[in-house]
Amino acid sequence: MQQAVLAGFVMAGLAPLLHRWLGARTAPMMALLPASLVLWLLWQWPLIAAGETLLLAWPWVPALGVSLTFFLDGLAWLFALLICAIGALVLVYSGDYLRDDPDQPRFLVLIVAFMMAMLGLVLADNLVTLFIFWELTSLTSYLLIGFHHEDPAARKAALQSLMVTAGGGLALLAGLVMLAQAGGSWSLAELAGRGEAVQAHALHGPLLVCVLLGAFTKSAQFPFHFWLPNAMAAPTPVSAYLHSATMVKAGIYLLARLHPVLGSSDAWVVTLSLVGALTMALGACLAIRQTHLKILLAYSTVMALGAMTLLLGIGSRAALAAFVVFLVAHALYKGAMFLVAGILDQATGTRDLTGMGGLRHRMPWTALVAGLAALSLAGLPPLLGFIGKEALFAAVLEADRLRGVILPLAFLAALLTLAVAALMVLRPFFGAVRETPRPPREGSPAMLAGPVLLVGLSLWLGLAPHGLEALVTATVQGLGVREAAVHLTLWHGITLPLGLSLASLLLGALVVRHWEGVRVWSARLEPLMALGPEGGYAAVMRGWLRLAEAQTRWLQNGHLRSYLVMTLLVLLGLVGHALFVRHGTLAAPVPSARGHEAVVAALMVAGAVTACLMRSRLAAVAALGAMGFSIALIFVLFSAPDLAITQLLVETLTVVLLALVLFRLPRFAILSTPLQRLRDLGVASLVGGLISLLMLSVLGGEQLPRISAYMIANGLPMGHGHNLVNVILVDFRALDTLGEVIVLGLAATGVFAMLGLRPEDPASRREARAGEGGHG
Amino acid sequence: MVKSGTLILEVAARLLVPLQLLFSLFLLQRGHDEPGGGFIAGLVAAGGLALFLFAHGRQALRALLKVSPRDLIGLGLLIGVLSTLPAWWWGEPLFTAQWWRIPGIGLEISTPLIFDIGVYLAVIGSVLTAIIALVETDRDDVIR
Amino acid sequence: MIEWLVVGLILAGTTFMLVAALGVVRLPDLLTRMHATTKAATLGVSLIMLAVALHFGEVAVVARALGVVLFLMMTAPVAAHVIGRAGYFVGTRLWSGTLKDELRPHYHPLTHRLDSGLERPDEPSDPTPRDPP
Amino acid sequence: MIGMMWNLLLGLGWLLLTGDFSGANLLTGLVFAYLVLALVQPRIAALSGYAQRLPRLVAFVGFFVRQLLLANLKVAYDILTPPWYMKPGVIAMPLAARSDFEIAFVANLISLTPGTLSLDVSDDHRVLYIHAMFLGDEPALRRSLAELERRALALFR
Amino acid sequence: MNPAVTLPLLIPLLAGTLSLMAWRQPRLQRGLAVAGTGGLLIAGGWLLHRVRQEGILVVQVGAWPAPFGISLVADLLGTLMVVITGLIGLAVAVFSLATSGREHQAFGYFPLMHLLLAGVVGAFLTGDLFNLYVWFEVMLVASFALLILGGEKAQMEGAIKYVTLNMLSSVIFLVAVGLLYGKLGTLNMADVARRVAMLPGDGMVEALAMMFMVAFGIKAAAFPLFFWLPASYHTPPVAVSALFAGLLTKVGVYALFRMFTLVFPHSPGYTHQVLLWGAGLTMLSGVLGAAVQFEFRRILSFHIVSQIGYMLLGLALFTPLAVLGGLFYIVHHIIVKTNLFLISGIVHRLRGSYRLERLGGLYRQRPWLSVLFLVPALSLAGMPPLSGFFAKFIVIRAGLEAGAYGVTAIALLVGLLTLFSMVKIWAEVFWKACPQDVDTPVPVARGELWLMMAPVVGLALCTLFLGLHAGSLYDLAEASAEQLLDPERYIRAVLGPAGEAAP
Amino acid sequence: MPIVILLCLTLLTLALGLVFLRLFRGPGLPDRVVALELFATIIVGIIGLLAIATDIALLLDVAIVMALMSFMATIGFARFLERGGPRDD
Amino acid sequence: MEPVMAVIIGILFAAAIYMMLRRSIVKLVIGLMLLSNAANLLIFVTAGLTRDAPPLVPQGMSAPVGAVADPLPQALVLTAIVISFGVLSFAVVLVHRAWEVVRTDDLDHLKETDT
Ligand code: NA
Ligand code: NA
Repeated sequence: MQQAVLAGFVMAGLAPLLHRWLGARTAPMMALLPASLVLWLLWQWPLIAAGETLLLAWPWVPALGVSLTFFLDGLAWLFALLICAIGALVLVYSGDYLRDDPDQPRFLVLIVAFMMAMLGLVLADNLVTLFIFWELTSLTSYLLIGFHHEDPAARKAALQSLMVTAGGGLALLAGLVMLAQAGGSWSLAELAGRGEAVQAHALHGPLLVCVLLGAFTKSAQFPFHFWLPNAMAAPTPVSAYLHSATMVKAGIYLLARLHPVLGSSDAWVVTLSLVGALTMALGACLAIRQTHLKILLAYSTVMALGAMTLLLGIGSRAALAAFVVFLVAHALYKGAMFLVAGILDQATGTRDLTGMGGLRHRMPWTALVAGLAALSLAGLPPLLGFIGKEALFAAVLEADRLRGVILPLAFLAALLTLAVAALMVLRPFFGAVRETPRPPREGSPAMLAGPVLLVGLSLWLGLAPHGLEALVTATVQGLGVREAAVHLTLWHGITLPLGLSLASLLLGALVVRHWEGVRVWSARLEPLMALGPEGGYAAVMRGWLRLAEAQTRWLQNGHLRSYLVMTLLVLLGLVGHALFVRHGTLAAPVPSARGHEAVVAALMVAGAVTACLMRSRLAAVAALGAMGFSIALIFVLFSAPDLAITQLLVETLTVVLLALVLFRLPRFAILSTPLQRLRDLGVASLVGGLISLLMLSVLGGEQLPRISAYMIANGLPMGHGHNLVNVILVDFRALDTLGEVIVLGLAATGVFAMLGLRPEDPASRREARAGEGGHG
Repeated sequence: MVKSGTLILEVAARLLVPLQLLFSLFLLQRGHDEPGGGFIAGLVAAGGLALFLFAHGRQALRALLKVSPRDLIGLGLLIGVLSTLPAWWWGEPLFTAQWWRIPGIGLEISTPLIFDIGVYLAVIGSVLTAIIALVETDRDDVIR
Repeated sequence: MIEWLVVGLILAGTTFMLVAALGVVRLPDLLTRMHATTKAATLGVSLIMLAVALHFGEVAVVARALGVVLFLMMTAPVAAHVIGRAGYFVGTRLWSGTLKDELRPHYHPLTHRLDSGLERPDEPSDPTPRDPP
Repeated sequence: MIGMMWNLLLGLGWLLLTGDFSGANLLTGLVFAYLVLALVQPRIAALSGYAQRLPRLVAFVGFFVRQLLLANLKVAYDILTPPWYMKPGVIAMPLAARSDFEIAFVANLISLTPGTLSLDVSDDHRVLYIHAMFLGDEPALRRSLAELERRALALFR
Repeated sequence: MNPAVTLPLLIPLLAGTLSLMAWRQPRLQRGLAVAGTGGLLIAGGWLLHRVRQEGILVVQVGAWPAPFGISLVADLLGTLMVVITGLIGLAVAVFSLATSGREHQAFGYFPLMHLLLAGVVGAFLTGDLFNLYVWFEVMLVASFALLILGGEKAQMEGAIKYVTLNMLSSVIFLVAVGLLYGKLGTLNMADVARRVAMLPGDGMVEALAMMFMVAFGIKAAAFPLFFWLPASYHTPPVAVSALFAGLLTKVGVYALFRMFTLVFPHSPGYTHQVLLWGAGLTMLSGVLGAAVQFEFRRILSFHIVSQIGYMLLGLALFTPLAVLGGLFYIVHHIIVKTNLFLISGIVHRLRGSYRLERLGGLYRQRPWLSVLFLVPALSLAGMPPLSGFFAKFIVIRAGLEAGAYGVTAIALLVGLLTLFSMVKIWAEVFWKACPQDVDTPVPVARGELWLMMAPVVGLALCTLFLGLHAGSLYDLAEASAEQLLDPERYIRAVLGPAGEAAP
Repeated sequence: MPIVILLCLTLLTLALGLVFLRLFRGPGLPDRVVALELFATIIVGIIGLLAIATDIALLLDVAIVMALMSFMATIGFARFLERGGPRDD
Repeated sequence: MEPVMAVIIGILFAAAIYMMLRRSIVKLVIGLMLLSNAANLLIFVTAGLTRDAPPLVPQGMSAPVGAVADPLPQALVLTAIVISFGVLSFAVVLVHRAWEVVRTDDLDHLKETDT
């Protein structure tokens, strides 16, 4: 299986090459991979149905706890099947949808890569691997949303989705690491049995928050739902696949997968129920305001995702069963609807509901498929959606917690969804024929195949729901419920859920009737929407960029002085703290200076201070020279003749260099204010004081014996030199000397390059080049 | 513009530069035993040649030196690096000093001395490269 | 005996150098100050070096001490000439007590040419400096 | 001939500097001197007949040292006493010296002599401009300068 | 005796000096550039092989016994860094064949590059504090000279800041070494480590530790000492930028790792706590700096800063996993950051600008270049399954396991913001349509393009390999972290079993 | 003898101080350069004294180098002046 | 003497840093020169000052008689002097070139690369 996924990635990479050979047939050919995976999955069905699991080990970075091990149970099987099956259909569909698009190879690369990532995600047993695939789905999704990348809106939407999902992903990473820590394993299979240990762990709270953040952002739960409608900038097959059937369900999958581990805590139940219900209602409310076909569908997806979260939150056996049914139903009808939307889009050139009408004459098959899908979406019999909705109502009615809040919300969502479904069919296909940008025509067989299959399945499962029972049972087992099998029927008798359905039907019809009014009315709420989560996202983005700008302008302000001051303050703070707080008392040695030594030392200071005070540059240089000569004298006084010679030679040459360089520069001007000078003097004095203290501390404290004793003893016998300093320089520490000379050579090369290469003066550059070409 | 040097400076340079160069060799040769060494010697030599440059100008220095100071940098560094290698021949670590006594005159040659010669050349080359480059900018100034 | 000589030389040398230092502080203009530095200091160092030579009495040390004197005598006047000339030409003001200045009229600040005042009128105005043989 | 003189001289200088009067060291010194001379050879002025002039050199050194001491005392006295006795000024001194080397030698000697300081040589090399500290008796000063020049030039002619 | 240890140092030295001598023969220089860096890579690989087999290898330079001469010590960390140096050197050398102009070559481009590498390698291999200072200076002066190569106005401006702040750092380093010698009487790092342990509770040792931290913190561009980096890294020729971006700050990071595992590991509660704060703020302020930039290389420069924070985080947490993560991060980051700079160079070569608003449409023009950009860019942002993901994952895991939640949260957030920056570049340079008013692209010769692409492809493959086969680097980093956290081993290897010279 | 030398050392360092006063006061660059030159010369003398005081002859090497090389600084400054650097700078 | 020198080196550092904080680039370089001089002296002094005993082995002996000055810090300082000479030469020329290109000695005019 791992090989298949990896092969899928390779195939994705090869898509451009394949496209060169196969042309338009590439997409259907590539659909063979998911199709064969579907077959493989079906072949595994008996095993799954028997409640067994399949563990395919594959080590990766064992020391880090990362493995590519796959784990197939009912839940994984269901998701994998949906991914592969719908994936194959979408591939076939997109071969036609993008027939004339030169970017089709890229599309194929991305969609197949996404498919494999998604497959890996649902199959992964290892938390890290799961995360890896999770991020890959975010990434491919980013690239797919930005598919029409020359359109700024597409780029913006892509960025938004990436920021939200990847941001959640990073929280998820932290959550998963903490989960592994709390549960003592990186394997999901192992973790499933350690729920109590995890929930008792001190990290349970934070890890729950982090994991939920990850799941909610990915699955567009309130308040992160806003990215999903914007993601509709992607090509329609992408929307169908990623943003309804699969990727957005990754979060749902994660919640389901972790249900056995985390699902029994109060925090889980309350959070999921509330967020799910809110998302559901909000999605439906927002959907009804839209006229853009795909965005309307996107909001209805948000609503469905909320419903699934809600069901996972309720967590009862019935709720979980309802979750599975709803999941399957949604995948089937929403996939079909998006594909239909794509057909409409391609056929008419518009996606605006108000711009279409009466299309059933020109596009009968499409209309039929759309109608059936809408029935399922609306939760009307005899389609699977009806069973799903009924189960949902039943589960909500049985919920232990917060029933008073979630029931109205669920009801509101249901009635609005019904309205949405009605609009989806009535507007484009019925009513008066309207002029569209393109003359409408029926979708091609390749494009219709997918939706027809999906809707057919919806219908079949709705009519014969017991076909689904084994699957639901197996999946619910994967969710940690090990009790008796689930029974599904289309007709439960007259129950409270049925009553709710009927009520929602009536109210929904009312909304459809007054749709325009509703839209106008809701348009007045527009300013309020700006304060909503999307406004929040924009504010956060603006805010941190503003913060970034402020901090950068403050820190990296271009003033070398402030850099220096900052650096010195850090030095003062850290070293000073260590010296005073950690050190305690300082033992200062007693001074014993001779008169002439003191005078020479004073001259050094005089030279330095004069160099600081001089208005004239060359005077400062001369003062520096005097200081350098004084230092040389200090070296003579304290037994360092080599140093003295070096110092005075270097000092002399430095003066020569300075005199050569400085004559063209302007004179010093006093540019700082007295206050600045005072501040600088303060910093300078503090650093000077610190240095003095450090020296005194070393001089007065304990000193260990020197390694130089060995050099003094062996300099002549082994180093063959009487001048120990030179023996050190060319023998003991010759490597230092080599480096030192290299420094000198490099500096000279640098100087040469600096003076020779002058872009501001092409003549001199030419000249320099001619010059060094000659003798040198 | 001012001529490169006055008559007195030119003559003084002619006398002083040989003296300085000789002195630098002296410092180089005995550095291992008394104050001196390749670096100090190199600075003295470079100072002397700089004096020559100031007194007689760039062309004269070029004629005197016969090689480009940039070559001296490379040569000096190369000698320095190569002087570390003989130790390998004897299976000893890098930089291990090797001493050879030339029989008869009793002259000693050693890798530290060769190393010091490398240092000497590199220092001369570096200082002169920088100073000549700076003097060149004067010429640019004239052209402008 | 030698020790007393050494002491005397040291004292004399120190005195001359102190005088030079005083001179450089006290004397009124650049050129007069340079008189103090070039001569008194050179002499002072020479005396001290003589003391060094006497004190050690070894050939090598004597040679070095004489070397110091020789080098100083070679470099000091050159340095004095160079800086004195530069200082003079860039217009350092002379002391008010200066009696005469025979150079100023023969110097052309723009061309930096320095005439001798002995040129015959038929000579070219731009004398070609003789090359060293 | 001149080259050999210089060679020997520098070689001996080497000996003096090192203070190691062994044959090997002389050889080293001569070799180094040869190298240096080979390097600067084209640029060395004439120094022919150096050996014969040694006596004159000794006499000259004596003369010079006496001048140095006496005149130094004079300057020192002026520095140490509050009022200024000096009467400084710049004078032009016609040169008898002809070659560059001679001129430079004379100029430097004059600089070393207290009370006088060579400022510059005229472009045609005929006149040395001198800053003198004591111009009270200018003819005497000129005479003594001429004497100095004569004795100095005698070393080379 | 042990040429494996010295060869990586000798090869760039020889290549540098030879090509310094060959400054009139550009062809020879170009040959030497590839041969020298390739040789360094091979020598480094050989050394790594030997060190893995035989443990820490030590050469006592000049055959002087351990604390008296200078020791070259090849432990796993140092060797790993040498190998990476060779890799980056080779990549940049090949890239430079295409991009460095004739003028640059005439003015010492290649010798400077070789000697820079020599300085870097010397710093990685030396076991002596003062010698480390010397190699730092070699590296620094070479970088000065490379930085101003070309003499543009911006280069001068950047160089002044770069030179000043780096000199300040060197002086602090030097002062610390001087004080340390006065206190401890030795310079050999192993010996220093041993002697520091003999002075327990001496606040002076901690003050010295802090001085080294500041000195290397500047070199490593840690908060708030990084100013020199964003001020200058975007100014030199791009190959130079790439070389700097990959290697230079990492030498500072290396020095911090060395000092605070070998010499000053004794009061982690104090020193490493400071490092922890520094790491967090470094990550954050670097990434915030990048967010407001709109110039390709400047964005990348600020990101260097932020990534340094992750490496320091590894050191600061000071658990085996954290140190391992820090090392993993260093290797990953060097490769990735160099590659990004090289790509910015190609973009500049194709489009003549580094400014995002002047760029665009490259996806259409060069799709493969776009893919090649995505690899390092996403790796930098820590996207799986590239090397950066594992680097970040290890560090974050270590942070959570060590209970450093605040800093880990910052690390995660910074990962997101890094992604933002990379995506910004991607969107602006590659996805966006080419702005109308921009001049027509400069034609690029095919051979030149190949020379530029080859190192980019090579480094991208490295990134992919380190991601897909993270185990290989993980094992290496684990072994070297183990060595680092057991300083006794280092000390024994250098000083001999008995610690030859008792003070 | 040691007292004399100590006295002379003190006097000479005081002389250095005096010279430094001139260096500080200027007024022109040539004045400072002259002071610097004298500063170096006095140091040569001091080194001679130290050699006698300590009986270490090789200190003279420092003096030799100084005598031979320190005037280069003056040459450099003179060059600056002649190249048109302002004399009061 | 060492404590006196410690104080004096502190003053040198202070002077150096004060100069480095000026707006003039030339002053900055002078500050850097002061700084490196101060650092070199610091190494020399911190290792302890020894009067009248240069680290030389007298002729005919195999090691110095009595205590001599520690040669190691001297070698270190020598290396440091050379290095700072190289670096500072570079810096000086850099200032010169910066002046040629930017025509200012005011660091406040050199902010373009940062902001
Ligand atoms: Na008087
Ligand atoms: Na980065």
